[in-house]
Amino acid sequence: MELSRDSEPAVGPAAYAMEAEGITKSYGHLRALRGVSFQVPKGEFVTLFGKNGAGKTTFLKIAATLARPSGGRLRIHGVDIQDEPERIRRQIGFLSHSTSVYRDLTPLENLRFFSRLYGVGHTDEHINALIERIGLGRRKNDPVRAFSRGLHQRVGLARVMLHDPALLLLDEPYTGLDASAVEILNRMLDEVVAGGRTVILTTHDLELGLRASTKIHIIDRGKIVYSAARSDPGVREAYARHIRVGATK
Amino acid sequence: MANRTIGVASLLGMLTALWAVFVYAPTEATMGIVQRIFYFHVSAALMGFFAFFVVFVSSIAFLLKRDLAWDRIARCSAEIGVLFASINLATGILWAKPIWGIWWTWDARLTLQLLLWILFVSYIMLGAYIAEPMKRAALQAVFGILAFIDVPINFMAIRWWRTQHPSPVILGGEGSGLDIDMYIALIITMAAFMLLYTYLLGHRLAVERTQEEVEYFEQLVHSQ
Amino acid sequence: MRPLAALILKDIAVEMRRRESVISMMMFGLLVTVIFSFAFEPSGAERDLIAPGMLWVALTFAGVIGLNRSLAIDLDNDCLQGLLLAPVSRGSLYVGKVASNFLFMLIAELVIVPLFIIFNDLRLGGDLLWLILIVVLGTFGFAAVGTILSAISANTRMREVMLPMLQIPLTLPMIIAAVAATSLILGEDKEGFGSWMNLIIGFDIIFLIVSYLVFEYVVEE
Amino acid sequence: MNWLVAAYSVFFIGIFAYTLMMSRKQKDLDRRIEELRSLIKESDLHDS
Repeated sequence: MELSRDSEPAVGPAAYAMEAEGITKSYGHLRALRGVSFQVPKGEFVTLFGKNGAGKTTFLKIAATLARPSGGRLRIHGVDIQDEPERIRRQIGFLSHSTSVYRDLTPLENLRFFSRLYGVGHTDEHINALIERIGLGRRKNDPVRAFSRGLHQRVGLARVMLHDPALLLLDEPYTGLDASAVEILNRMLDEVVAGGRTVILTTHDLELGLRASTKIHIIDRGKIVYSAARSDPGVREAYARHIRVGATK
Repeated sequence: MANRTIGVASLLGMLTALWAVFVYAPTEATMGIVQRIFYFHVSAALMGFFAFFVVFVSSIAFLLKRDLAWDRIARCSAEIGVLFASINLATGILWAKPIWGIWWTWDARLTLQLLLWILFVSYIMLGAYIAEPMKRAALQAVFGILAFIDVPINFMAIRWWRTQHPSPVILGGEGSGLDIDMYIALIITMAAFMLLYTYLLGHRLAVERTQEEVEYFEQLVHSQ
Repeated sequence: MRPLAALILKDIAVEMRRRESVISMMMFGLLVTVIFSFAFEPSGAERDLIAPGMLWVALTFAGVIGLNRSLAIDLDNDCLQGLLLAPVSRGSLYVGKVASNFLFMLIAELVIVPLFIIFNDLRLGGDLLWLILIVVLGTFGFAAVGTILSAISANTRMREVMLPMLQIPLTLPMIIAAVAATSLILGEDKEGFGSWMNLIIGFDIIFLIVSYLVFEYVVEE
Repeated sequence: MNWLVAAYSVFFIGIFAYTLMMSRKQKDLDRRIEELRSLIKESDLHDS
């Protein structure tokens, strides 16, 4: 099931897909991010672990140019998000918990709309092929409103893959998925990584987070508190210390 | 305590204004002493305009600089602007009654001040219903800009509307030129109002800053 | 042009499925017209005096009803976030929304205005075209201002109340002009009609441009 | 004549009431800050 084309993703020369330096973000007096800094080399699969409210979603939204950081700098493929947001948006795909697809429209209509919006202008056959590939062939003409969480998420993922992004940002993609949906998502992710794309995935689930990742970071109360390669033995112990012990105060 | 000195200055200014209005300025021939409402009435209107202009400028400054200090100035100035506009409307009503025996005249200037009052009360109410400071500041700034741009259009619409349905005019029409002394009295009153505006703004900003400090400490205690 | 066309076609497709916006505007416009007919029972000369005001009050509130719905379809399931992710300027998102709102309002007015003329049996004679021009320009003003205000009020707690409270004061100058122009048409002398139309056109252009420039500050986080 | 008095009293009452309201609010807020400061100091002593 080849999701993304084998051509090298069209990106800038920079070595890193994403570089964050001292990113802070506060909503009123609530400081959601207190200085997050880490780099993600191209082609890497990074998992960002954190409890709910640790700042995972906020950080991903900033990286996806959806939210403006209160401080610090973030570059995607060497381009600062505040300089050329539109150019960056061509290169990233962001899937949050809500899939941002129109529930009154069918998968075909949704994908046709997003492909025109992104200006990639896929032909219907291309879109139909993508729909078949993500296993929605039978439900192609039903409004997404009637879909299960798993199917719903697949349409969301198809939306994100439409413009063949070089950097994929997935915010808690596994939440609410049944076993088969998790399995299909994992297959898609493996394919994306095989295609040379970079992935940043956030979750609070240890096993799913470790499955295909090459590097992991743990974020707690708006700061990176632990970083290591996936194979590093200290990962499970750090996870237990930061994630499972007590809720974020 | 710069604000204290401005406070004293505005007090002195107010006293000189009262002197200018009641002693220095001559009594207007046709309307008699009730015409002396004119000085405070007009000054209040002009200060209302000035306050809303400050809202317009600080709204733009906030959108460009993202600094909440501009948002604070815009919000406080809007509040004081509404205060001056309310005074202008009240004195307008109290002037129309003795002159034409009616409470409210759709005089072009009065109507414009009413529209301004409505616009900026909506501006203030908009702020009351948004929690997050940065979001509130951005949305209020946008509405502040749109509201101020509405003013010249309102001015034209009402003036033409007035020419279609003429009604008694507060200032006795364009024709009746003002006597020199009256002009001087008006200028003095305007200066006193400007001082008063600055004092009120400074004071209101101080209250706003303390309010934000309280919210900060409350959040701190809450998250203890 | 493609992203803009895509946005408008999407709004039309969703409206065809949900059928919320146009129908509610149509019904509301008719209800206001009927209420006025009962309330005033105008006849003869005084009708030409009251009719313009009645028409534009009906159109204003019908417009507000439609605009309250306009962003709801994008806020559902966080679709607005999907739009903000697209490599498209915030201004064009705004223009796309103005276009679809404008279109839906015109469709609703295709029913409201003729019925208004019939209920009040206004004799327009040759001036029907002028009336259509005023209605179209006025509706565009509502759409241009209403789209950005519905985006603003979508962020507040009292969304349904906030929109009319912001929209009506802001569009007052245009309502004054529209009512004045409409009453000129019903009357004999058309003197001053041109200046009222200029005011409406000026209003439309100014608010379209300014809203286009500041829309990004409304939708971003 | 009394219209004149009415107009000017409206002005002074308006300004005076607004200033009074502001300074009273300022006092309340200052008091609140003192309260909160002592609360924080207490809980700091408590923790350390």
